[in-house]
Amino acid sequence: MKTVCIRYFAAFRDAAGVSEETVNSNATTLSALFRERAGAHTALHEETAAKVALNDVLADWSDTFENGDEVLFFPPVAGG
Amino acid sequence: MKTVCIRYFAAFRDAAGVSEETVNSNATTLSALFRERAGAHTALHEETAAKVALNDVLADWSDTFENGDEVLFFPPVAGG
Amino acid sequence: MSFSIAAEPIDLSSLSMAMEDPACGAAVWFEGRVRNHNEGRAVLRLEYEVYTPIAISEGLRIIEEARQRWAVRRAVAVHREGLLALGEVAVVVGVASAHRDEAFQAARYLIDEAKARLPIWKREHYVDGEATWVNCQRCGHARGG
Amino acid sequence: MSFSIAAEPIDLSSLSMAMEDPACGAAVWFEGRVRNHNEGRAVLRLEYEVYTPIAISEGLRIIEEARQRWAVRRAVAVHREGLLALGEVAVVVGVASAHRDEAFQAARYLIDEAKARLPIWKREHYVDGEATWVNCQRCGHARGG
Repeated sequence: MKTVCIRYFAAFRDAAGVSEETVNSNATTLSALFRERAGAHTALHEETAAKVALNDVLADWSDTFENGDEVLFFPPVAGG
Repeated sequence: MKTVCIRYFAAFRDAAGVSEETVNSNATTLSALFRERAGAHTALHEETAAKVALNDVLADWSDTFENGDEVLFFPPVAGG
Repeated sequence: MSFSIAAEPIDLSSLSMAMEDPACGAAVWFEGRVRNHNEGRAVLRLEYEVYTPIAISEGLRIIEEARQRWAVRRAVAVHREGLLALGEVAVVVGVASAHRDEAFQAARYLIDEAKARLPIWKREHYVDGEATWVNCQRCGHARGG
Repeated sequence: MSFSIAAEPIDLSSLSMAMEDPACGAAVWFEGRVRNHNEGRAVLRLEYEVYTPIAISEGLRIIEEARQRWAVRRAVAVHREGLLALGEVAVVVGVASAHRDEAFQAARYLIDEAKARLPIWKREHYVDGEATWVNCQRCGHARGG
């Protein structure tokens, strides 16, 4: 069980209904952590172009995280 | 025999040694007129990218000209 | 070489001064402005949300990539955050180089990569009162405000 | 849509105002500046000779061609004539359109065609005192001045 601080941006913040939250998680990868949060916030869905950052550095969804990390969930950007 | 006013620009002016001159010519086309002037001004040479204008409109070297026309000889432009 | 996020209108003339370099024969500027329409809807204003720490680190990385690929001597980029009115400049990219080909290619690269990679989100406020995060297909529409 | 020849320094901010259009999301500017070197030689200043009547008629024709090919809403171009110091802006091209792809392509077209087609000649004055009309292969070099 790890404790992490999660921050949601833009449309993800609207969907989660919170801008940040501290959670305890059994997930090992960042993508598993996102799915866990999507289970808790029913309006939050996976997005293929979404990105994730760990402690202010862009990360891969398959990366693991440590107790005390800060995780940032970025919805797809506007692009064009 | 036609009388035309000829204007030389940039490097052509330096080569001809005059910026404009009025000449009598038996040439029919603008390219023949240029060759005639190149014969008179030994530093003046044909240039593949040179252009010619007749009465302030770009013309083809194969175009003919009339008595009283104003002919402009443009050396190649700087390009790039 | 600089990348910054601005809460206030972008001052093009001071950016322009940062681009002066007597070895440069070419400068290309791109300005992205708030347009009055998008996909058929009348836009009233735009709101940009920026996560600044990563926007800047990733923005500088994009500039560095452009320098590796083209002979770029100067590059600047500024992106606005917050609420913008119609016609306001939302993003500026400037590149200076000895010849124009590099400047055009690098400027295009900078804006394309910036739009695709930076954590900057755009919310359009429409004349009919709705507001939507642009390009978030499944996030649903946040209405009002 | 305008094309002009300027004897005085180009005022970018007034040009910029002419490009404002709320239907445009993109503007691309190209600035050609006097570079301190060319083909290995140190340049002191430049001189542009322009035959204005045809430069303007042909410049407007190039802008019209760009409008036919791309969805350009605004286009301006100004070229200097006379003596210019290092770093001075010799030519400016600006294009505004709804999206950036058209603006980049049209700006590139305008400057490429302008450089190839307009009756504008460039004479480089070098640090060593020589001066040469650029790109006139067989015209010989005019020395001095």
